[in-house]
Amino acid sequence: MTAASLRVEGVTAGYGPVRALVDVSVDVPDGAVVAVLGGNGAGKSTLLRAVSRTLAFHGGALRGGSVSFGGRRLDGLAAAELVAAGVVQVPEGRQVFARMTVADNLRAGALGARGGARGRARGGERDRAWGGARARAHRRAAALARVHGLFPVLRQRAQQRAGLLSGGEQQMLALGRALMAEPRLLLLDEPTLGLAPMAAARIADTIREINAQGTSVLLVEQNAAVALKLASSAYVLETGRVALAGPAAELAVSDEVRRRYLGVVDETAAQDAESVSTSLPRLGRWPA
Amino acid sequence: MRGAPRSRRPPPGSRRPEPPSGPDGPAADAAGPVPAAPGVPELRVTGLTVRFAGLTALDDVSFTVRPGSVHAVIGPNGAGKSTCFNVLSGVYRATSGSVRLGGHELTGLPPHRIAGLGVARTFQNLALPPYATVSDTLMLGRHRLTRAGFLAAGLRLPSAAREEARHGARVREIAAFTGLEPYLDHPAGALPYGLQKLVELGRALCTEPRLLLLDEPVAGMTSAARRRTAALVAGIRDSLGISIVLVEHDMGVVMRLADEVTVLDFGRRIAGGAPEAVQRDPEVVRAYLGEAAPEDGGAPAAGRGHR
Amino acid sequence: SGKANDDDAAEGDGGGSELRVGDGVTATTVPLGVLTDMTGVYATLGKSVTQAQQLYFDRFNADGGVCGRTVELTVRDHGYDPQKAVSAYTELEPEVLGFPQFIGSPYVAAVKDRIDGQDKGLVIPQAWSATLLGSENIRQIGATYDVEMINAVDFLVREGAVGKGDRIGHVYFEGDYGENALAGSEYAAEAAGLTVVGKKIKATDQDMTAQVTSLAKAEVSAVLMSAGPRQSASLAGVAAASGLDVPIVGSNPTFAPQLLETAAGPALLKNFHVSTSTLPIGSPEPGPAELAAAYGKEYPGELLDTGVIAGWSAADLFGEALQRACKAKNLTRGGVTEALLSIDSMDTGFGITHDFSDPAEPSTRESLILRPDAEAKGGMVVAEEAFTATAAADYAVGGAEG
Amino acid sequence: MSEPLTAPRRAPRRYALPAAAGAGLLVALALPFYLDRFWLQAGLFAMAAAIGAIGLNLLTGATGQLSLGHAFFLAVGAYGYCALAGGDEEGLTGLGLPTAVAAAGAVLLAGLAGGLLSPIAGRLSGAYLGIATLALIFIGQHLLFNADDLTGGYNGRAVPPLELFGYRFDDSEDVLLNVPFGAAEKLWYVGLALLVAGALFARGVLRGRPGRAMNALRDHRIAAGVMGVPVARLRAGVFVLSSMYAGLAGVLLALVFQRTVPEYFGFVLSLEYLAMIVVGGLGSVAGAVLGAAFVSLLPQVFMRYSESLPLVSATGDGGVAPGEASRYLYGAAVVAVVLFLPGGLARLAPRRRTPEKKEPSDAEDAIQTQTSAHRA
Amino acid sequence: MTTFVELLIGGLSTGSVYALIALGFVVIFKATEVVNFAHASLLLAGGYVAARLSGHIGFWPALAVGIAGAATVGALVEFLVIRRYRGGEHSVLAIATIGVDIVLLTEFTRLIGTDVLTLGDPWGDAVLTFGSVTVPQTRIAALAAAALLITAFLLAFRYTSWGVAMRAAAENREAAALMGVRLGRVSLSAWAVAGALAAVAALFLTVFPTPGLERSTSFAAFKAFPAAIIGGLDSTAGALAGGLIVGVTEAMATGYQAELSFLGRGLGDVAPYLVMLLVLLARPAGLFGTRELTRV
Ligand SMILES: Nc1ncnc2c1ncn2[C@@H]1O[C@H](COP(=O)(O)OP(=O)(O)OP(=O)(O)O)[C@@H](O)[C@H]1O
Ligand SMILES: Nc1ncnc2c1ncn2[C@@H]1O[C@H](COP(=O)(O)OP(=O)(O)OP(=O)(O)O)[C@@H](O)[C@H]1O
Ligand SMILES: [Mg+2]
Ligand SMILES: [Mg+2]
Repeated sequence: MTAASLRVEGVTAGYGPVRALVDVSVDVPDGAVVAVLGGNGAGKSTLLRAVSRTLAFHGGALRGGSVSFGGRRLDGLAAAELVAAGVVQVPEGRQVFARMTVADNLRAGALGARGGARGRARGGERDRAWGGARARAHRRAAALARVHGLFPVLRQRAQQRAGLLSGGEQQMLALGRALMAEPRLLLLDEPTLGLAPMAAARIADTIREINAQGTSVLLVEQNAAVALKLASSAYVLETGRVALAGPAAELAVSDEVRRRYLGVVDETAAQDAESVSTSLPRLGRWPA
Repeated sequence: MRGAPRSRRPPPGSRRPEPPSGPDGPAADAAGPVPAAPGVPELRVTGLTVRFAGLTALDDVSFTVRPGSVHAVIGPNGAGKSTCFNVLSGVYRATSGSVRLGGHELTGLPPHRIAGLGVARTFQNLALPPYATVSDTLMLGRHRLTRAGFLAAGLRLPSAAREEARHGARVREIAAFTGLEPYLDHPAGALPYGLQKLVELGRALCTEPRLLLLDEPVAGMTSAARRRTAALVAGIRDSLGISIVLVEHDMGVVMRLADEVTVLDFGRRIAGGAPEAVQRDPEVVRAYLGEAAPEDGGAPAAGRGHR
Repeated sequence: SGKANDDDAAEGDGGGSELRVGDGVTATTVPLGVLTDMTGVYATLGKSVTQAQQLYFDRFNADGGVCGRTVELTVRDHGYDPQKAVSAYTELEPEVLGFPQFIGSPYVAAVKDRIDGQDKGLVIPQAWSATLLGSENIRQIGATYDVEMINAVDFLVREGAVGKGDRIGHVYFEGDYGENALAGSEYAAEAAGLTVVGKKIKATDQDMTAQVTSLAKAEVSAVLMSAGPRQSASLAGVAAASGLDVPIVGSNPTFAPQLLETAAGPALLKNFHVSTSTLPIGSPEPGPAELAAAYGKEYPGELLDTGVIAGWSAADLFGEALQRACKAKNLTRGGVTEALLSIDSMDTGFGITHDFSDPAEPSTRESLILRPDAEAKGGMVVAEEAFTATAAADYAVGGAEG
Repeated sequence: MSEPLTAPRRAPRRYALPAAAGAGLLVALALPFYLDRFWLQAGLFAMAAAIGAIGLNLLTGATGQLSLGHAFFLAVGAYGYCALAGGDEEGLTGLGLPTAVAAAGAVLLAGLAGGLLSPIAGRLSGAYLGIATLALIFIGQHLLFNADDLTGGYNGRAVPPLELFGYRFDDSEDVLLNVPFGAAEKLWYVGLALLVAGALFARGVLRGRPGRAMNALRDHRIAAGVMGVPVARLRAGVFVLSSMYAGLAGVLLALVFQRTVPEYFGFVLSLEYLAMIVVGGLGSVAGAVLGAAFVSLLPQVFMRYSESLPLVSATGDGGVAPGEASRYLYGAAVVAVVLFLPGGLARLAPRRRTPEKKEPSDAEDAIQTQTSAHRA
Repeated sequence: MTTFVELLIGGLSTGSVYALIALGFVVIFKATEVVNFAHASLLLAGGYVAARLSGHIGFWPALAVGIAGAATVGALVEFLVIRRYRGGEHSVLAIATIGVDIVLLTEFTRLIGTDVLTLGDPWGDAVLTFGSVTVPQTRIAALAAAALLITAFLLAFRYTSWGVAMRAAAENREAAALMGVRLGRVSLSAWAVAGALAAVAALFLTVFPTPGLERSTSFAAFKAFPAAIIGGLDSTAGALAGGLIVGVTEAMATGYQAELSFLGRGLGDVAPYLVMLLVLLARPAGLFGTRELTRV
């Protein structure tokens, strides 16, 4: 097994009485980009939460199956320990620290960086810690420069409170923040949500670039066109189960995926659709 | 087929996307394109400027929304679209400029007064209650149309009960229209993202608006759901005849729905007019759409849903 | 139904020779209620008073009790909470003959109407405000706070600490304790041609620096205290440190022996006095000495403070009333109240003779002046034997203002 | 969509509850014939607390406005009643109004006091509002101690007994079915009636249009405003309503105490009311009632049975005093409910038949507002 | 020197103690968004341990142990209560701290019993005199300690990883966890620090001019509420400002009691709260607090 591949095996998870994932297995080989598609409520975010150990924050729990990264079981660790192991998630809905400045958000991103502030700087390792501190500062500066390069707006707005950024700007910040941790595996939950076309394209480029620098990516995306272009393989979730899986290129040409996720309406289907639904939905006016 | 149906008010549904699974009775085809409903006023934004400490989010923006039309506002992230909505709905105060809805000046009014004039909106970042059911959430939309106060509700006066029943029926009607009926008893906060967006839309509809402001209504939806929602929006316009202002990054949806487009960049209006014209406008392409580099799907959102 | 009247036949109908009993008194016991505070703000007081009373009634019972019955105390700790205090009263009232202890004068006031109206049980509150005077059933033992302060002013004048035209500070607690004391000091000051500079504080105020500063500014020649021990310590300490070297006379509750070990100890020893109506527990007189010995034996290691004497005296008074009621063959509430009214000269052995024949009058107008002494048990010794200031003798207790 | 979400979630106990409520009410009506004054008084304290807690739950639970100043409004109710109903005895000022009018007046007065605070209540939220309302406690105490001719100062003021249609709710004994009826017995029915009425009213408010707006305000202020809810006005309105409940509770408390003392209306009382709604369950009427019963009866039970409790010594000679034991338990109970019973006691009540069911205040047990779904 | 100046100096000196208490509130609020009603009992914990030991091991060691003890109590509260809370509402958690406070306060008042515990501190009853104003040396020490600690925390919050982690955790637990912040440790450390600060405050509440530690020492926490709010609940500098303002207000209200008699006697306790209300009317988040930010 390669050093840094993610294996999700037979995972079942849910929220209270709600079962959101049933026996889901997903593989992210080292250095790959893997996409997960699926309708709203299919369980995509739940899958990422199951990997990043944050289900508990939503009142959910992992009920079965295993998750391992680089051969190490993850399902016993705390969310924070995962970051140290190199797995970093960009959560759904951005979740930037609204009252902190953009700069502090990025600093927060670097808190759990591998070999980061916590963990090493303890006890008799003072010397190494000092040496490490300098190296760490360097790496952090480099990471910051990279993030600023990717999203110049984050440099311009460094002192603005993150909560006041526009939706798209927050999305950039969320991604930038995650990159500060220098992840080996990046879990992305709809990174292009709410982004303007150009910005979405830039995110796509960024993902590709990050991936080229050796970070594996597990990508949850509504934007299936982008996702399937970026990914080497893909999974389709439906009501918590894996409905389809395979190389991205193959999925991209499958009718099912084309119709449901790429929004490609092939001619006959379109005809069907139009003949069936000759009308728009209607709602009567409210009197008075 | 890029650029979809452009003719104003095409025969109903002809090139429209598939409708939601809601009821579509035969009554539907009888009604042709509905003109603006009576009493739907024009929205006129003039010289709108909003400044935050050291940042001009909107800079002298003007546009007009014709009664009964869909007016799209597009622009890159941070261009000021949501800020514009926030001013229209009274959440922010404009630094200067005016917003007139028919005879009413909106700037300076508190949000609930603006809502009282028939302006409803959805939120880009969901603003739904975490525990209340969908049905209660929608009922909240009826607030401005109902009267029962502490006394009437506390004493359960018959008037309050009657009001509740009457408006409850309308809420179910709207829920059926938006496809939310099966979820009426679910807590809104635990629904999947896509459905939450629909609840937002339904709640706004429940206020029986004359002007509906939609902030990225299809963001986070699968493409099938996007089509359904777009059809829903078209359905709202056609059956209610109200004006709709739409902020959306999905150019497919914008092109399909909008009668007119205003483009913002860094708070300034850089273009405006008919959708096709705007889409070809080099300034817009530069600032927003990007040189569509087909190789990597440069503007992936654009063209989604129909190519 | 459960509590339907089935004619309580306990009460004898009182032929001259037969003993009348009632209100929980059985063939073997006389139940009394103790409403105390052992967990609230007056916990210090409550604990000493309760223990002293238990000690008293243990002896009382050992000496044969009353009318062949032993006294049984039921203790309720209300933690100085009004709701609990009133509830505790409601709970115990039907079952006991009376209350030798009831801490918290507002709560006594709260049930006053019930006591005077239907209940008619004897209650001895551990508070000496003149506002509680006037009821046959609620009786304090000792001088009221106003009288204490009048005597204190008299002491200061006689000592030459203050003279006509001088100013005298008075630091007092908000509430009837402080306000009653202030009424006394103002009365006495007027009589002696002094001006009172009042400083009202709260029980939560711990630091008297501001008060000292402004008293110094007002150039007072002496200070009266009607607060708690902490406030006296702080005041004495700050005054000494900042050069306000004037005598301080406090009301009875202003001193605790623990204070002598604090930073303010030396200042207290130098300038502090207490005006009170009992001998200190450290006094060599037989009363205090015996009590101190007995208490120390029963509760080794416990502090000997004024609460011990207050509790003992109240119990003693109650015991005396019980004995007299027994003698009058009337061990009912009414009998006890009556018995108390017949006590017009009772020497509890603590330096002062009390007269309970007039409910509208304090049982004494005498005060002793005590001063701290690190060597003495309980930290205080007598500085001046019991006296009544002329002003105190003329004073209409409780005043026109009620 | 995962399937379980569509499963029906209506609990099948719609009919059981009204029946239970009816039975509870009957028991409550019979209690004065069986319980002694101590327990009736304890029950009355609990009823008054329940009324006040319902009011606080409207404000804090349902609208999300934290208030530490509830005790102040209780004081306004209690003293308002005394001042309106009382005469000029003891050197005090009083209007001598008929007591029923005075009681209503006191409730209105409390509402007015709440209204005066609306410039602050309408603007603040969260911890800031909480501590701002704490100021009320101190201001209240200051007024109570200083406005002696209205409040009677430190030793408080006697409470004129209630008189309705010529019937006096005082200690003069009436004998009913061979049971002597004193103040506690008579007031019991007044308390019960007020509690039931107050609870039903609050339930109506919570389930109706105002309740939805209040919850919306709690959940998302801006969205509520945009949906047409007049935020500041509603906040102020709820504050007034909640103060009126507190005022009513104050009136009842005063009647039970027979004398109002300023010290009662302090910080600790405010905290107790907060504890009630949290222990009972935020946002629901049933929660407020259960919490009030728990918080106000627990210490009474403890004090009463202190002797028979292990490890507790009555006189504080070394061991744990009953007062202390009850405080430990009370504190621990608050913590335990917050930690292990999110949603409070109201969550347990419908399912399990606890002995507490017999408590009269549980007549309102049936009340399960929609808002009790609030997950705390 | 005028009365005004005297009162001012006196007020500043008491205010510095309030500032220390308020700082403890602020630290917990910043780290967990919880209003800590148990702070009063942390005060007692620190004071109790230090005072009980000082007779045996001397002042400074006792103080150190007291600080450690209060920190431990704070940490235990976090570990046993705060950490176990599964809901998301800070005000509910604040009520849990009320429960904690009741238990701890009962325990410590029981332990302290009727004693007045003294610390045997090096300052004793020494005072400094400025003109006609005397200020106890202990108060100068308190002011110095408050200024020092508050500066230290200001810097720590702003510039250290610990500070960033703490703010992040307070704001969004999930996101903070995803950034590798160990929520448990961060919140534990905040409570421990708050406990330690409470012990320092208890020190100054126990030494001259107050006679010693007693059960009512914890009431001083009531002065810290308005102090923390006036400054802004999430501002360390605000704690200092708020504490001093409360101290001065109280001193002025007491000092000018005669002139203000129309407002009733005993104004000193209410005045800080009145000032707080005025500040809140003008600035709903206190003088230095961050305003609530919601954008849609
Ligand atoms: N906190 C929660 N409590 C209860 N149920 C939840 C919660 N979060 C998600 N669910 C349910 O779990 C299922 C899977 O949700 P999930 O968020 O994983 O879907 P998704 O594929 O990410 O959808 P979307 O594309 O809308 O983000 C859905 O049925 C949803 O309703
Ligand atoms: N309350 C505020 N305070 C300060 N700056 C603000 C505030 N609200 C918005 N801004 C800023 O104004 C600019 C416009 O924001 P707005 O939300 O209107 O953008 P948008 O066009 O909706 O972007 P997006 O498509 O990403 O949602 C952004 O740069 C944002 O940071
Ligand atoms: Mg999702
Ligand atoms: Mg936006």
